[in-house]
Amino acid sequence: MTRVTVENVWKVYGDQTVLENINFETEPGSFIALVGPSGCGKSTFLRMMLGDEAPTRGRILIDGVELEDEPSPDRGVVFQKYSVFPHLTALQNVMLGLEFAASPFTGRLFGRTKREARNASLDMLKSVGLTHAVHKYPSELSGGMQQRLAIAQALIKKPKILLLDEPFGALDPGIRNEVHEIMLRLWREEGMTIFMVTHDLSEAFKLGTRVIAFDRVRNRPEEQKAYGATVTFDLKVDGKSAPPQPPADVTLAAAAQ
Amino acid sequence: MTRVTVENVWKVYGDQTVLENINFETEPGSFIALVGPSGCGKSTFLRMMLGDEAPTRGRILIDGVELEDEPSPDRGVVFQKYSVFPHLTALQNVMLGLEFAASPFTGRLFGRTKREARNASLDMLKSVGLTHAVHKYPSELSGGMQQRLAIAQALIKKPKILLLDEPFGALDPGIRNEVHEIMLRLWREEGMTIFMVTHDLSEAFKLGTRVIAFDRVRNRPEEQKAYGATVTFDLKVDGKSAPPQPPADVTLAAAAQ
Amino acid sequence: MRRLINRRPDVASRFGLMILPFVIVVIAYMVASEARLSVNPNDKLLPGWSTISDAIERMAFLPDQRTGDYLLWSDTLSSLTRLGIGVAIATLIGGIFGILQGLIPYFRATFNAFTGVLSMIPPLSVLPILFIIFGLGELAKVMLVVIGIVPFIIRDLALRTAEIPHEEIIKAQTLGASTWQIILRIVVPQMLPRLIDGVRLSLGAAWLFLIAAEAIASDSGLGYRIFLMRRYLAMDVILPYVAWITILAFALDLSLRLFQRIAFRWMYRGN
Amino acid sequence: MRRLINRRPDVASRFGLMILPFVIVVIAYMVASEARLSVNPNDKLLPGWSTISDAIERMAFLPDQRTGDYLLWSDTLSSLTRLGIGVAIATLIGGIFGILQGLIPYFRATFNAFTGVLSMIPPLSVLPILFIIFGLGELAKVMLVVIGIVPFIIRDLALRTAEIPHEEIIKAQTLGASTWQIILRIVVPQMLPRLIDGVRLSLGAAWLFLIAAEAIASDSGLGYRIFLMRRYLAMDVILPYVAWITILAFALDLSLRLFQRIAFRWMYRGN
Amino acid sequence: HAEAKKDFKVAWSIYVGWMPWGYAMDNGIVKKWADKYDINIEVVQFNDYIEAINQYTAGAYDGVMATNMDALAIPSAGGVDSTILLICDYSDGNDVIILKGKDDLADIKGQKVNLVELSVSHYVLARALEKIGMSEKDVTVVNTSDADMIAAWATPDVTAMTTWNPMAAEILTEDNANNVFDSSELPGEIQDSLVVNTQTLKDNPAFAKAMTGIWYETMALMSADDEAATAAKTAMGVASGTDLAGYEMQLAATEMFYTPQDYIAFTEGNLSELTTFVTKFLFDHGLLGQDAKSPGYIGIELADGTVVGDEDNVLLRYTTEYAQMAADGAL
Ligand SMILES: Nc1ncnc2c1ncn2[C@@H]1O[C@H](COP(=O)(O)OP(=O)(O)OP(=O)(O)O)[C@@H](O)[C@H]1O
Ligand SMILES: Nc1ncnc2c1ncn2[C@@H]1O[C@H](COP(=O)(O)OP(=O)(O)OP(=O)(O)O)[C@@H](O)[C@H]1O
Ligand SMILES: [Mg+2]
Ligand SMILES: [Mg+2]
Repeated sequence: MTRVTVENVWKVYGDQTVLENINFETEPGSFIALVGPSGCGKSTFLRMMLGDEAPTRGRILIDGVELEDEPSPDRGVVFQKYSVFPHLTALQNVMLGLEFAASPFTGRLFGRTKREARNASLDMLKSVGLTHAVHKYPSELSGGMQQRLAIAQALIKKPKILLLDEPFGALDPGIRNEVHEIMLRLWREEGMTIFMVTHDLSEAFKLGTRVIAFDRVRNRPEEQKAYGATVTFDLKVDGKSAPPQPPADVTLAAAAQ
Repeated sequence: MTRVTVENVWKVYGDQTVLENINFETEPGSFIALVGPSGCGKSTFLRMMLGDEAPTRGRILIDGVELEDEPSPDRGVVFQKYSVFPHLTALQNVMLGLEFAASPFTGRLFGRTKREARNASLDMLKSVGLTHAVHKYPSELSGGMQQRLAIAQALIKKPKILLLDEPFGALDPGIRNEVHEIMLRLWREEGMTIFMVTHDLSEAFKLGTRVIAFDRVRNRPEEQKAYGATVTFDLKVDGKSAPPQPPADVTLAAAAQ
Repeated sequence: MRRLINRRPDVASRFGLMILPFVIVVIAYMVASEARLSVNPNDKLLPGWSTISDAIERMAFLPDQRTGDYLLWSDTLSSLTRLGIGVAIATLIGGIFGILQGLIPYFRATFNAFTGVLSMIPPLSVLPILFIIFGLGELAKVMLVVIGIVPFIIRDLALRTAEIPHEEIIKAQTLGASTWQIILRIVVPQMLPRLIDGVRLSLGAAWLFLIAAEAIASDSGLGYRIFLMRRYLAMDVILPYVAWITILAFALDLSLRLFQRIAFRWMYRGN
Repeated sequence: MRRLINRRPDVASRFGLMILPFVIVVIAYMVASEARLSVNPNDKLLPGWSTISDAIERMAFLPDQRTGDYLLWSDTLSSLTRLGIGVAIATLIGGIFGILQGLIPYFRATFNAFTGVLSMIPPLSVLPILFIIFGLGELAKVMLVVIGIVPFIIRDLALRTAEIPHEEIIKAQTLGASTWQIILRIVVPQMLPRLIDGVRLSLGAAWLFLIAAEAIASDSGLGYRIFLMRRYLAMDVILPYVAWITILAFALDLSLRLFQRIAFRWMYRGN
Repeated sequence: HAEAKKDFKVAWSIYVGWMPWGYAMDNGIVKKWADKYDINIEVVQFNDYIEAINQYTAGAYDGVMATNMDALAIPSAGGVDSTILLICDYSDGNDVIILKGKDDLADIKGQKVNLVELSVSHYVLARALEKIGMSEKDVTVVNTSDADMIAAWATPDVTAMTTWNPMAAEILTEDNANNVFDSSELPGEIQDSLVVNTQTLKDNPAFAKAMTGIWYETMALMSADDEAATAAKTAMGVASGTDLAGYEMQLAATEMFYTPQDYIAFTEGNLSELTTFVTKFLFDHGLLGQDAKSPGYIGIELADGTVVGDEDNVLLRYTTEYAQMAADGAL
């Protein structure tokens, strides 16, 4: 079980401050929903969690140890797009992570190890409901199936932390509901910490155990450059099966810019 | 005020029947919301309304006269993407329709006629709230602003019918609400007939005076090719300011495939 | 009246329109040839059909008196061998450098400007240096083809590689991939079809350089024959050779496209 | 240790890496030149710096004994004039045909296959015919450049034109545009920057054909001089000429790019 | 179709014996003579010798500088009746067979010989081999562009070469290059001539007169022993890419016909024997056309009216009519 500590993190691009003074700590096994207006730095924050970007100031700790400064298998990710590899079938996409680990030189497995990786991957595909599509290429899958595949692909590495950047933003409402259920089940089974960026407040409250909103506090034109977004509210959600009603005191402003 | 009559319309691509036996007639000044699962032929139907495609069988009449077989200024359109011209500023985008009409050879206006077109366009931009962005290029506008621009651009031609293909699908919820209000106001002011395709049932019921759903009735694999989608429900919505609650007897299946 | 932009020819008129410009060219040739031949029956510039078909028979179906070869076929074999080897080498070098240049920042910093400059040098103008380095035999001809097209292939592929969504590279790293594994399992398989596109685009230049090389020092090959025949204005041989090169170029292009479709199904599945 | 793929050189090492391959080439040249000159002090193939700089002075800064011209500049003027006119004509033809071919179904049906075949014909092999049709003056050289690059420009632009979202064309029609107005107000303005891209891509080929044309029939121009000097293996003149051509090619490319940025701001605004 | 015309174009390419044409064009001699006969003459320089002959053959030019051999093989074999109006010079050592490291022609056996195939070099090689009892079968010919001969020589693959000046002179400065045979052993066989279209000539004697006048005035200028001659030769040297010394060296291997009398005397010698060597070579290499059944397939009319070869198919003629006028001061 993993505890993430974000200490006084700032991110500045050139002379544009994007995030300022982000501080929070998560309980092990949290499902954090990150919301906020477009361009406020949610994806930037996830990129820092991934190690793809370094914070300009401050630091991020996992179980008290500073983050590796590049992506690694303990932090899985699912993006809205380009999350799966178009040249591999569903099965190959999921097996890939196992092959990387076991075969440094060729990146491929053979014989018994391959059979094992294959079986593990098929199980994983089954648990996201893709058993019938294991030999299809991503271009042959619908959007919802592609995102389920991306989740399976990330989970097979058993990451301590799973980072989701608007993973369901492009899906139809009905399909979205299905994937939500799968997501919640996997989260409970695997016991990992999840950070999910979303634009949809009801999704945030439906899935998250905690909803954190980023927003700029100072918005006057002359302040635009010097000040970035920070945490404007941070709310624990109890009882995960409660209806997707945002609490009365939360303004919708965070989701609509 | 315009009355649209759809008579026994079929659309077949090769050996794939997409739409079969579509029949309905609209009251003048209707706001028709078209819903249905992905791929059922909503966009195809709009393309037939535009004259970009011809029905395989049946016909579409406007005020009793058969449709022109190519797009013309009496039917405006707003697509989800590519609805505005990237190489023209907002003002130029709106003026374009006036210039086409008045200047067959150069497609440009000069002197007094230009000033008039400019003023009319500025008024139109004001009514969609883009006064401050008239000299910006579309790539400098946010998604919501681009769609408002596309609406302004279509409305300046005062079309009898306005066709919208998921016009707000890519917008954030907050922005979407704003644009809904503008849309409703313009519809009331101009008194035109609107056909809007949407995936969002609440949007359909919020905006539409009538919601029409397309869906396939026969879905067994061997029937896939021979049978297309048809009208599966058709519902008048009274009292446009009612809360966006779908009536109880409407299944959600039409929106979620 | 529908707008011109909305009117589509049906299958029959599409075919008619397609062959129209070819027919016009053929007729124009026939008229011009006729006119010249009526002035000078021995005119070599625009020979008549019978002269051309004699030449085709002589080159393709009768053994050469001196060597006993069927010249068209032996020339084709020489040229295609050179072209094939040259393009293969260029593809290999272009593939490796292109991918590294598109993917690895240090590699890009080192070679980007250099390949940019290289691609601007007209290879024909540095021939003497190429001769010194590669001699004057087959190697030189192959190398001229390689040097002629490799900068383009590198730059094209580097661009394509840089276009791979950053998300994919990040995702691969979160799955534990090393740089080498990313290259091997993610980048190379996705870039192979693009590489074929790049090769297809540079085939025209490859032919050009091959012909230039064969014109400079050779004793066989399609370019050799054309330039030798040019000495005697033997257009009855040159024209069929040009047509033949055009057909070969088409066939090569087509077979690369077919290969791409068959070998990289993932690009064409689904939508 | 971070993965190689994640390591980025800083500004200073980026500069160092960038010039590294150039430095290596220069050193290799110096070593080879030294070696050859120590065997034969009169070696012409890889002349030393002093010989080269003498030649540069002679060609660029001293008037020619015979004509009184400063040869490098008069050659440059001749070549650039030909290249400029040729590329301008090719751009015009390519622009018109490319747009019509990409947009109008009837036009496409007529010319698509034809330009496809044309683009496969190696222009060098039909030189004699070109010279007869266009005479041997400046026109022939200009036309070789035109014929060499125009099929590429047409095909490239036709593809780009066909890529204009169908939605835009429909939208224009609902605004009442005729085919002509669509071309004038929608397609041409959006295709001009693409046309410049196409021209930039074909500049290399344009130089190649210019040099080839000047090699055969000319009495001035950069290509003429290089081929004249090749007869004497005067590498001390050829090498600076090649370098000069490379610089000119770079400058042309750069100025086209700048022009594109300035003239088509809409492409670069926003994201 | 007899028609007099005013505008004439003559093509020339860079070669030692033809440089005077460029000089004459640059220095007003052409214009002077053209004006005298009230016509316009343009003397156009080609970089590529073969292209010049092709253009003439195709009818774009009225005259061209070519060797007798190429005149026969290209325009005449192509049905263009051509007349050698005057011979500028013959090669007297300009065409050389060079061996690398060997100094006996017989050593060429079995080697690859780089040369411009079917050109005068090829002819020289064939004649040289014939003289020592070998034939082309004893060597392998590799077609090599004349512009690249020097660079080619520098590569290890190349061990034998036949080429002409200035490339030959340049190559012979190398230590390992040996002249084993040159055209001074084939005197008069390789004639560098002004070839004009016979029909044009018939219709426009003024054109022939002007060309003849231009040539011999220029010859007189450059053969004199004064500063003007040195200046002219310097200019010609520079125009051909070398300098005065280089040009003088090339002239030394060239038998220039500085006066009309030189030319007339030459045609009265063994010209008919010399032409049979050439026709045999062309016939052997299939260059007289596919219909040729014998070396005499194309008739060649000599200056005295006798015909070598087929009298019914005369397509190449020598004339001394205009040279004679020049000799008589009648131009
Ligand atoms: N590499 C970069 N260089 C400079 N600025 C950047 C960079 N990446 C992001 N930004 C800027 O940082 C800000 C935050 O971007 P980010 O993508 O994190 O926003 P977001 O909250 O994910 O928005 P959205 O909801 O639209 O995805 C934006 O203003 C963006 O322009
Ligand atoms: N030009 C065409 N040729 C062949 N089939 C087509 C063509 N256009 C559309 N189709 C097919 O017709 C069906 C309906 O397509 P359409 O785009 O109208 O669906 P839609 O209801 O708009 O779906 P979505 O909600 O995803 O936009 C699809 O199965 C599609 O593959
Ligand atoms: Mg984001
Ligand atoms: Mg649709």
